[in-house]
Amino acid sequence: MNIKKLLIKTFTFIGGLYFFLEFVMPESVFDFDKYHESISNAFITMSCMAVGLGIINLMVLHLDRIVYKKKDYFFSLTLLLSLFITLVILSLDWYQNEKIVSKANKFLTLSKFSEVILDDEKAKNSKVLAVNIRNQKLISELEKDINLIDKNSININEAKERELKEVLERVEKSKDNIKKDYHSTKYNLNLSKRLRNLSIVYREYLQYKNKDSLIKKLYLICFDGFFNPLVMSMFSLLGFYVATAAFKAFKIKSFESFLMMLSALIVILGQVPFGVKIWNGFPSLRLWLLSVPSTGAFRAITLGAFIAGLVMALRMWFSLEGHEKGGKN
Amino acid sequence: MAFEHVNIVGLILIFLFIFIFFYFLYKNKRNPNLYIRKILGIDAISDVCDYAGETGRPVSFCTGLSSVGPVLYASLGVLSFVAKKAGTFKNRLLIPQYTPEVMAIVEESVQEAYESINRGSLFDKKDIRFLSDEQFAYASGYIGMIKRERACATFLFGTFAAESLILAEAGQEVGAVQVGATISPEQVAFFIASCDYTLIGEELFAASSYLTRKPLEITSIYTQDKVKLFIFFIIIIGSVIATINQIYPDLNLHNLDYFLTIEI
Amino acid sequence: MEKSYFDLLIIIIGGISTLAIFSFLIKENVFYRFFEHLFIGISAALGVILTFKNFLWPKVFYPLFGLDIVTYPDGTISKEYNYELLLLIIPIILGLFYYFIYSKKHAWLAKLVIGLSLGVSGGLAFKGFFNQAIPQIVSSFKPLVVILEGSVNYLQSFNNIVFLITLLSVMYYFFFTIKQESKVSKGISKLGRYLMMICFGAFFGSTIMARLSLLVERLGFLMTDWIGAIKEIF
Amino acid sequence: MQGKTRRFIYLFLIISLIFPLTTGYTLKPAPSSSVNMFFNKVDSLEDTGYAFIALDFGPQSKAENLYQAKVVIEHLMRKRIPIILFSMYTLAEPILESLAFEVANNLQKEIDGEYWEYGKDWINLGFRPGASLLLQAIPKSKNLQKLFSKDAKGNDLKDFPRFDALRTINDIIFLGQFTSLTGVFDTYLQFFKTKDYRPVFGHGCSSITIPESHIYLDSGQIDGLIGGIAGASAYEELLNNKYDKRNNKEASVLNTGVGVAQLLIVILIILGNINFTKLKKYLVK
Repeated sequence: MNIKKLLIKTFTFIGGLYFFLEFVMPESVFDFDKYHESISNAFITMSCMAVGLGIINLMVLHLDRIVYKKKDYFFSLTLLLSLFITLVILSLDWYQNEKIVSKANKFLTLSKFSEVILDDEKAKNSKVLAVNIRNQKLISELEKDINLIDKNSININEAKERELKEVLERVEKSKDNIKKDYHSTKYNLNLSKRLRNLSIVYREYLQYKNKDSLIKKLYLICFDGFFNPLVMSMFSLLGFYVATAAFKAFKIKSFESFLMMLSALIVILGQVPFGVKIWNGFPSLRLWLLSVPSTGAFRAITLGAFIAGLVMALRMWFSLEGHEKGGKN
Repeated sequence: MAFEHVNIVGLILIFLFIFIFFYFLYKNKRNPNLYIRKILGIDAISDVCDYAGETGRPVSFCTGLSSVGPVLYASLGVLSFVAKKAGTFKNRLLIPQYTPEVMAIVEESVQEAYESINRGSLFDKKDIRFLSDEQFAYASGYIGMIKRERACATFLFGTFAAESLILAEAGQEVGAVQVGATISPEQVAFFIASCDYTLIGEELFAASSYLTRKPLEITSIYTQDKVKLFIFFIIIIGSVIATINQIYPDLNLHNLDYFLTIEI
Repeated sequence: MEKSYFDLLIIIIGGISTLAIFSFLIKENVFYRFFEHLFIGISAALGVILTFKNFLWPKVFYPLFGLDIVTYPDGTISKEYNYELLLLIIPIILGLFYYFIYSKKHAWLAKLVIGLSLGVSGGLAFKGFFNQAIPQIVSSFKPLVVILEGSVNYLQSFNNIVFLITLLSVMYYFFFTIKQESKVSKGISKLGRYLMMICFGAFFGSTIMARLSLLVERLGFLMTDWIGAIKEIF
Repeated sequence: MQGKTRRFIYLFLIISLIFPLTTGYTLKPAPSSSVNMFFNKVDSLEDTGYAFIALDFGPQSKAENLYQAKVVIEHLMRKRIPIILFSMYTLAEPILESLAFEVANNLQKEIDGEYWEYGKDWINLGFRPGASLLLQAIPKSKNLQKLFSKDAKGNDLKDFPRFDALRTINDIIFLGQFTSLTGVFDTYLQFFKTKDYRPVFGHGCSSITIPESHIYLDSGQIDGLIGGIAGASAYEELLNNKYDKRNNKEASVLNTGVGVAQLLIVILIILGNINFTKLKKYLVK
């Protein structure tokens, strides 16, 4: 057993060592920055992979309730159904968006290709085909893709359509320039810029047309109908609980709770219309209380927590656990 | 003032800090009964567990929105203590979870706590429930669970945000004895209002040390205090320098932060 | 902006969801339980999809499978496959180790990965401390006497003194290992506790207005939008 | 605390919040110096440039920020100062689209014969991903029209003659930024200025972030501050005084509800203490 425990401890130590050295070592000694971004990404990937654990835990708990018809199994059914349906809606919505992006990115590829032709010609790159053949292939592919855009459905009244129409015309113009003379790359850079612009505009156009598709409607019902109102209603429960908590908390049991109640009253009177009628100094006293002493006290608490956190981090790094792992007390 | 890397002064401070920690660890190993002042909130933790033992109703331990980090690690210390107590008194221990990765760590730590008092059989994986990784869906699931299971004691240890008052008031409504501990000052105000006992800021870190009183734990508290004492005097010196700079502006002494930015 | 039937439907569902949550205040009931489980189901699905859509797919699997390499019409490809990406397989496999927590025999593999992530966050804490705590310490160096154009600014000096007294006394209150027997030290730590309580009370009072505004907005939504939508449909 | 007292408190709370909503009864809001500064700054603006309004808030803090933005936009529209709407926050998109239309409709109902139209009185740049990069580019840009290039609907800015003179940050005479996320506010503080020019900067914040925002008011980095729903109601009061035909008291109704509810809480606190001490006296006797 202790080989496994040793391996766990070394893994923990190495994980901590890398980030410790990255911070402590000056760049001159060892340039971490080159790898830092990919290593941080690696650790984020690792923790993201754990996302399935949550779903498995939910499934195990609620399927068990449904199968054995335990108490509240109907609600477990609701949970799993809403989980499954939302997964389907979100995946379809994601897939639909990916399809649009890939349709629009066709022009992005051609835009890059047009630039590559120009760069290869400048660099006198011999390993590639002659410029005229590549330009011909570029133009034939471009014509195929443009025909795919069902031009007849573009009616001019919408701003998005008008924009798409204009960009298409500009692309056609620079396309014809190249068609005049495939050998020259004079217009390639111009075509490349216009094609990149076309890919952006076309994507926005497709997304705009997709706005009232069935999946988008289901997405809106799911989020604007259920999810957002539920979030905001839970958040607004605080309005009720703040009142009951105030009633309970500001019962004077000791000098401390008296002080707490007094400062709460001052602040409340400083922010309500009738407070000013009693004494117009309340708002400024409220502001003073909230900005001078409060920042001092809150900073002392957070500083203490940072220091304690640093000590605990040191223990985590060296796997010095007092409690669970080794703790056989 | 952002630190991508640290200069020589910072380096010395870090190694000084690590040295102090291991020095106290070595010293505490020999005479473990060192003075730690009484902290009222922490003594309550074992009393609450005993009370839960009598009522026999479920106990709930919530790590809030904590992600993997020192706060979670400190909360695990208290969770392990509570799990052992729940094991001995045969209370059900409900642990609602917010992040999948934290759930894995919690599961492992609770299982070992049960096994360490050879109550492994009592450990029920289904009581460690993943609710949601969205703040208010988690709060909605938590208050529903607490009300339905009629928990008699709730522990709220870790990182909390605006939803802290919802969790605390729900426990209060069901008549549970509550111990709340968090490091964000804004939420402490709400815990004081709704919980029976509240641990403020670093008292959360001291809790696991205070409960187990093992040399390693005592060392953490001692190192914590020594570093804080150091910073306590740094702030006094820094303010004195700032005052001198005000009275004799032409002197314009470098304040202490200058040493952290000089490049040698 | 005339609201279509679809918008009215969404408002009505929104109103029902709001009432379901508010019904918890009366008592935990079936209506609330249904929407609670619905809420958890939707947010669990959202969590998984967002993790894939915003990170795992674009940053990990998409480049790993070389889907971002495009073949041009003349057969040439946009860029060579960067073999260093294969290193990404290591964190993916390590990430899968988490799922070994369910097996009795191989649970130690999960502990391996858990240990690794604990170690990482331990190592990161030093950088976190320097970037978070030190700026706060430095900004606490406040002069006790503030002089503005030759004359003492009493208000600012008084504020700085109060700030420092609060900061230091609250810090003093949180010393665990210093024997606080002497009258002076008892006095300072008691002062720290009292000042802390004043600040918690003040903060509590100031949040009441924000929380009530949220509630009044929700009630306003129910009274105007929701009832309006119902009237329009029926 | 037994269930009964709890439910009484909830009931009283709902009544005190709904009462102004149904009856339209409003209390005069507490005057606030920072709101007066904001109002006077906007009132003294001439039609010599553009107003840049950033709505960086979503459904969760709409309760306070929306009404602040509404009254400021109305004030700018009355003064015929062209408005550029923008947001760094994706959830703000529906608000960006509908808010200005709502204000325009109210104004047109109040003053017949005058019209406010999209493209003439305001344009909406919509939500921009990587917005902090865009913000950093604004002070340096020589041609903001090219930098923004299109509005949220895809129309080219060149199609709007009224916004043709938009070149550098000096053409932006007023920046109104509404949010409850402190990090977002700092970005505007840092970037929305050049060495020798800063537009008039008015900030709208939630009641929790009032103390932090006040620091920037005292240091002169911002010229006006609207705090929470109380601030929006105070601004609305100033508008009602200046324009007598206007009597829309939307923000004040909400503020009254919140004010009455807080009065209820003050009474609860006092009540809570009284029966406690009465209990003690009873036990002592």
